[in-house]
Amino acid sequence: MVNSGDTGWLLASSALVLLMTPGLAFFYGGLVRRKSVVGVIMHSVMSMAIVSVVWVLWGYTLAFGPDAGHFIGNLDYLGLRNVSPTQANEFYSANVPHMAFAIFQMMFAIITPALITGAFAERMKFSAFCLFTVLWVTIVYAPLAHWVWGGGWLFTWGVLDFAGGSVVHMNSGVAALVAAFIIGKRLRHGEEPMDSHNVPFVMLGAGLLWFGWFGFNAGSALAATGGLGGGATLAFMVTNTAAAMGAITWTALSWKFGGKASAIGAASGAVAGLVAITPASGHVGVLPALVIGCGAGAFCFLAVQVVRRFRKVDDALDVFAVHGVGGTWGALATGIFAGLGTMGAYELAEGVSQGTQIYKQIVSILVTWGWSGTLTAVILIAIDKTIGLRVSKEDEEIGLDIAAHGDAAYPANPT
Amino acid sequence: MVNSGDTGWLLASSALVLLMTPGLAFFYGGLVRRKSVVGVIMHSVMSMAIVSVVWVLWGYTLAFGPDAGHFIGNLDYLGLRNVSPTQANEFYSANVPHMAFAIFQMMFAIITPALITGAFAERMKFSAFCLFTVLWVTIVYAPLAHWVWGGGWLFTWGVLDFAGGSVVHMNSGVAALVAAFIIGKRLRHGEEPMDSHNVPFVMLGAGLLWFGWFGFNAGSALAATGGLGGGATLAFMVTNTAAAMGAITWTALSWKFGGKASAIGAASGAVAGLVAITPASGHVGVLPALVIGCGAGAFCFLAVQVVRRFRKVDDALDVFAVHGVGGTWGALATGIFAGLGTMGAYELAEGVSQGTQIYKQIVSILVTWGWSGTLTAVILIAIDKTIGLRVSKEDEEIGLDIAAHGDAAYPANPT
Amino acid sequence: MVNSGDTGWLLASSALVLLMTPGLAFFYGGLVRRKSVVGVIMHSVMSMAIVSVVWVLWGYTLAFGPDAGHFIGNLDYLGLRNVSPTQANEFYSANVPHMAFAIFQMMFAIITPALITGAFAERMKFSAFCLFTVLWVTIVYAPLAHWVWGGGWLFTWGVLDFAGGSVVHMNSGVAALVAAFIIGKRLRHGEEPMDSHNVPFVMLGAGLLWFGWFGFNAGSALAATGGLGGGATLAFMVTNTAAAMGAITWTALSWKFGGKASAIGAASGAVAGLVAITPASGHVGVLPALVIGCGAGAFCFLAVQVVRRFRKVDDALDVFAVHGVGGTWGALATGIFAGLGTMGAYELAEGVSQGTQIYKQIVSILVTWGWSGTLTAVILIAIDKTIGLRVSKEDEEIGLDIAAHGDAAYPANPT
Amino acid sequence: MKKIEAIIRPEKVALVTEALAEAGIVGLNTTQVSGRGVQKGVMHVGRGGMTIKVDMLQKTKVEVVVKDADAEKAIAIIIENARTGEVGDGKIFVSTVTDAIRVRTGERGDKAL
Amino acid sequence: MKKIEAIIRPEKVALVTEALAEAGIVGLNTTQVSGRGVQKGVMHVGRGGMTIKVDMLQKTKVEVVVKDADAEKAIAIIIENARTGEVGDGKIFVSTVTDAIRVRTGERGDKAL
Amino acid sequence: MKKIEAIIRPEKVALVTEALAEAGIVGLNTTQVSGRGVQKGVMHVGRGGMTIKVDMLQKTKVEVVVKDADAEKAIAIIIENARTGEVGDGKIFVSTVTDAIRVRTGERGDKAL
Ligand SMILES: Nc1ncnc2c1ncn2[C@@H]1O[C@H](COP(=O)(O)OP(=O)(O)O)[C@@H](O)[C@H]1O
Ligand SMILES: Nc1ncnc2c1ncn2[C@@H]1O[C@H](COP(=O)(O)OP(=O)(O)O)[C@@H](O)[C@H]1O
Ligand SMILES: Nc1ncnc2c1ncn2[C@@H]1O[C@H](COP(=O)(O)OP(=O)(O)O)[C@@H](O)[C@H]1O
Repeated sequence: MVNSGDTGWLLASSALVLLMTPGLAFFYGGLVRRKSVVGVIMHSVMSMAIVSVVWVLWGYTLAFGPDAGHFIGNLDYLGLRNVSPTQANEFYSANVPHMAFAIFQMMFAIITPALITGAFAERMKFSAFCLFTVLWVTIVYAPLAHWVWGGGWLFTWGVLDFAGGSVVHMNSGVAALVAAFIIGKRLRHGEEPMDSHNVPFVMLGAGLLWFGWFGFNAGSALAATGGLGGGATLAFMVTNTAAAMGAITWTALSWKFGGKASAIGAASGAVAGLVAITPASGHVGVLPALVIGCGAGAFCFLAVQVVRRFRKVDDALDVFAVHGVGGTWGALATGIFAGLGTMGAYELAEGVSQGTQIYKQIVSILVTWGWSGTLTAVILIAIDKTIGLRVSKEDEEIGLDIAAHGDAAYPANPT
Repeated sequence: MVNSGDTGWLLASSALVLLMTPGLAFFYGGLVRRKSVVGVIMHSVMSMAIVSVVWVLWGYTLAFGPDAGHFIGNLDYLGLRNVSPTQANEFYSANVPHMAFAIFQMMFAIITPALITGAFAERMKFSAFCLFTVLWVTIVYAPLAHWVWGGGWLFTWGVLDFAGGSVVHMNSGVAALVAAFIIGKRLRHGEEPMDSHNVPFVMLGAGLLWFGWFGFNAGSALAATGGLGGGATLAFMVTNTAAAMGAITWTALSWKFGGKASAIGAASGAVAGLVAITPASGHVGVLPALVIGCGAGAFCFLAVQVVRRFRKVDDALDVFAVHGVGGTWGALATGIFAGLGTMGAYELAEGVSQGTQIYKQIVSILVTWGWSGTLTAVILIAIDKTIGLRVSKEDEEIGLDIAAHGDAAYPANPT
Repeated sequence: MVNSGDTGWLLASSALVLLMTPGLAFFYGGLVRRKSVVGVIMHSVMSMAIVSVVWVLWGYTLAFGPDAGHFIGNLDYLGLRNVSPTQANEFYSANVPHMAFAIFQMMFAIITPALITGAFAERMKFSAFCLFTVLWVTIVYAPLAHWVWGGGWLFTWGVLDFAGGSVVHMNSGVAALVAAFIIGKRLRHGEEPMDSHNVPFVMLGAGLLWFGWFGFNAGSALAATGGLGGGATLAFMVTNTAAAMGAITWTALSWKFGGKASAIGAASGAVAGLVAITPASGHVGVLPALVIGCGAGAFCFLAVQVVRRFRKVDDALDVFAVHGVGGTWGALATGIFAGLGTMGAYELAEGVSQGTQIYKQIVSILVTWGWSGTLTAVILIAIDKTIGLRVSKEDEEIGLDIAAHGDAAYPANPT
Repeated sequence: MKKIEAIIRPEKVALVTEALAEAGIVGLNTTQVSGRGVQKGVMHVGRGGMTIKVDMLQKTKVEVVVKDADAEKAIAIIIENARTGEVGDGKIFVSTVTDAIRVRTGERGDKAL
Repeated sequence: MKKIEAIIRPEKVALVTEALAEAGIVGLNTTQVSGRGVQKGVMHVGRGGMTIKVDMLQKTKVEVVVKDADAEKAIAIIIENARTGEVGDGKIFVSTVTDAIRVRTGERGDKAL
Repeated sequence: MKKIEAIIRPEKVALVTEALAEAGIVGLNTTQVSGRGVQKGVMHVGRGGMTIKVDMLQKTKVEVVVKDADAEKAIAIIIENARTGEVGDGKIFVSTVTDAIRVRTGERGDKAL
């Protein structure tokens, strides 16, 4: 029955997840050059604005409308009609109003395209970005969300993705790589330093992300007690644990290989740990979470080095290395560790062995990579051929803050 | 019966609303000149401090004490005596402790005078500001809150203001206009640029405001499920929707008329949408929320242009244009759309037609404008005649950060 | 019985408390010199990472494992085994899963060593800091937490510490003083200005702390309704009240004695008020909270002046003056005011007079000072003798941001 | 060539640089500086409101290198647009530049301005 | 001694300063400035997108004082490393410094560089 | 007139400017710069701890224009107050200013200082 405890928790979680997008804005905003910080923040803020509208109009019904052929939701929930603010949709959760579920899911749809923006930071046309966001959420995100969470074929088949390892992280990470490739490198990339202009902003963003991620993962139980998987409490604990191990691992590696215990490394490692635990968070115990976080820190650290050496592509803020690789590791690890150390709060479905689960997870990885990679490419090429994807050389040189938004972050002559 | 689900949600909402005031501090702080950011932040922080104390001593009882003549609360709750931390006050809500209701209302009383400070930023004496805050909360805010929410005459008469369109936004917006007029323009206003010194701070503030507003509006149901109006879930959803549409609209207008998709515009539009949906949030569905948000973006954008053209008054941070105009539009829109699209979660009171409701809303608008405008003027003129309202020309030139607070935001010679 | 309302509230509170550490990072980060801000932020971030791991591995069981001789927890909960994510541990709370309690307590263990870092800011070796954190949480924090909250001897004896006046604040404050003494003063301390480089960051940090503190104190009821002491609602209200009075008092004193209404003073005063109300928050009413907040503002303001005059020690960010003195005042005030003005929500244990309670509180103060002071000294001296405590003169001159972390906060030549 | 360094109120920079551009003097650069003159500086209060020190006020330095012939014109324009008549209006310093080079083309001397 | 002030793209500073160091010119300082040259500056939109004004672009000023004999070498190195061939590459100004003093030792003249 | 540019430790600025004021030299301005001298600069680690580059240290440039007669006095005061005896104490450069103008009054020459 709809009850206030679970509903309050889901609404609070929704607010927490919403805050992750401004958090991301600062995480990304601090990492770019000073002339691009407003542009990068605008990507996140406009994701909040655009996706919110798309979601209530047609996004939610495509992703979570009653199943049509295990592929997509039908249009029963167009404009959120039939989505009650007081009654539950038993298919998703009997404990919270249907609309609360739609709200919570909306926050995931907001942050996923925002994550991608780190790849094409500092050089995409704002109009192209807006169009891309609308199309990508509709064409790439909504169907995948349906498959994994909305009653689609991966869901039915038993793939585990507690809070978005494939729907959110692999999906955005792979899209990011493709986008970075299609839009091309920043001017003089590789020849000139393009370092973070404000490390405190990076740390602020990471702090808000860590905070909001409790809503992301523990909220995904859709209840404060009981609920999906091992429940909110388990998800909360392993989320924190993996973030911590990710931060320690990346910091240690930067110390060992770079000679300094990098703060940006600590922030990146925490995010990597959070990414990797996301699909596993309701399915694994605390000790596996330590392993997942440690692996995330190591693999993503390595991936950053590898991708950066590969000079053909300029994934400006390492979205693929962190979300693509971290998400993939998390999806796999979910199969490996599912049910371990949860003290009975979660167990694999009857008749499913660890091996089978790993196999299912691998299939979900391949599907996500293929789906996201292909369709993202199609969308971006289509935009490029029509309204154009990239700003002029002059605008890129000046920086998008002034060129596209008319708002210098810190004006040249402050008064 | 007092229950943990609703109480937990109300406490969480209270924390969210409290955070809006630091959020406002950054929204405002980023918009002013570099020499005034600490002064502006202090306005918000001292609102938190001063109003918190006023509220527990006499503010709460004046606003929400047992009704005296439909005009003011009596003194039964002076110093919060008789306000139980465990038992409910059935008149306000049977589900949460009376003191939790008092806490939640306190957060509204804190942010309302803080909103006004944007009008007289950079030039008011700090002592005058402190005194103004005490007097304004007591004389202007408390009675109006009583009329609309505390059992006073507008409440009884059926005016709808779910979360503060008149009590918070129109009230502060009109007070802001009056205050800007009485204190006079900043030195050389109109001749010199007085632009925002830090756009990321503006965006941070807007992000925190958006986040906190979920507590503001969805908390105003006073319960996680059930509760006032259409309930917390509905309020949450429409809040987000209107914010999104406001941001899109203002950004689009700045793009069309200014040539650039302004980031400050996106932030302002989100806030405008949030302001306008505030009174309507428990009373309207999602599609009306799109209209309300869109209207808010457009009307407030327009109002900024108009007020700025009117060179006699220097409402430094456009408080009237955003909160006064947005709040008025919201109050009106509440009448127009109340009950629409809420799927039965909320309906107009029996026997009240849409037309009647609009009429009641218009009356509430006129009352709020008149009340707030007149009394704010009286208070400010009284302060001006006694301790003086405005800093010396020298202090204004130097900037209040150093002149009034002795804390340069970013010291001239940082070490 | 485990229920969703109380569990949701405890999880939300845990998230709030987690956010306090990034908040602290900015509070401290703004207060230091520009060359040290990343290093200071890293102290907080790595506290989050390191303590999270220590806690799940052995910290929790030492502090909250089944009591061994009233001195320490046994190893039943090593690696969080036997800590159920769904079942309650009736000894701590019947309403929430045991693991939720472990999560909540973890957040306290994270922030306590982070608080200390303000004392040795700008000069401790990063490796020494990491080692110190591990040892201190294990040796100093866990036993004290056990004595006061985990069923140890102070707990059994009836000492009151609702949310950490002794375990968190006195403990960290005294450790800070000892640490400042052992590590020595910053180079040219007292000869050169070492002022805050970014006041808005200080205010942001203070805002996040105020916000998070609601989780800290009101969460410590371990339930949204009912629960420990006078319950969450009471704790929430008095927390806000004391913060407000602390801010007003410190601001007023800085105005009177320094000639300006200092913003850093307002922030410090709010924190002082929050510190002092912490042990009392579930045990006192609103009017005593005004007194406690006022006393905190005054005593801590005074303590800053006194400690700073004492030129032998350089407690860089006044941790002792705020947390040590504020915590001590709070512990004492808890004894003085316990049960007053709570409207029956909380009363002293039967047979315990106010005088007896004060006596118990004084004993707890002496024990905490002695325990923390002695063992912190032992740990630090041991580290100094082995891997060394302090960075080289060159590194300190350059600043730890670049020297230790390789991340200049705001690069010399931003692009 | 002459280098003209004008230390003026930040609020006046936009006026000054626009006026210079209208007079054909386009190339210039500005720097944020802190300064002290007759307008002596102000008290600053540290944590706890006790440690007092003197701080400086924020100014902007406008630096423009011009042909010798343009120097007086530039000075006149700056004075006209930066003046409020109040203390703190600023100072202008003139010095000699022996050569100028345009990085893009390598051109030197007056042509490089 | 000559003071060489090069106003260049911030992105080129690392290249330039490294090249100078390799050529034995270690001592220098850099400042963040805003500038306007042929590359004229850009429109800026205030709140509401209506108040339009001209803003300047961010540049870095590299300042290096060298012995007279080293001046041309330094200029050549700067040009070589700061050039992209596009508008906005920057300017170099040369002027005369009459004395230099090392604070630590009090040494004066070329020895102090 | 002489322009004295002293590039010193930021921590020493307050001492230096106070001492100058006591000696009657009130007018001056300061700029934040980054610098490299004998104290060569330090390693910087990018994301992932692999991209290493050289960064510069933060310094403050104190700029004061004085009558020719006051130059040596100013230099002596700066040295006295900025010195720690460690590498990184800074440099002072002296150059000639041909004219000074007070914006508020239009006064020129030594009177304008
Ligand atoms: N002798 C000087 N050397 C360098 N800069 C100076 C000197 N005198 C003044 N300035 C700069 O000029 C600014 C304005 O000087 P001020 O004396 O306030 O102007 P005025 O006396 O013309 O009103 C100061 O803030 C400082 O930056
Ligand atoms: N006459 C000048 N005086 C001072 N600074 C100048 C002058 N001309 C140009 N600058 C500086 O040099 C920078 C580059 O000038 P720009 O004209 O864009 O270069 P170029 O024409 O060589 O491509 C400008 O941004 C400005 O900071
Ligand atoms: N030749 C130079 N030209 C311009 N600035 C210089 C030069 N040499 C040194 N500086 C500036 O002076 C600062 C101090 O120089 P440094 O060599 O460290 O001092 P010292 O050798 O006296 O200890 C440097 O950081 C740099 O900003």
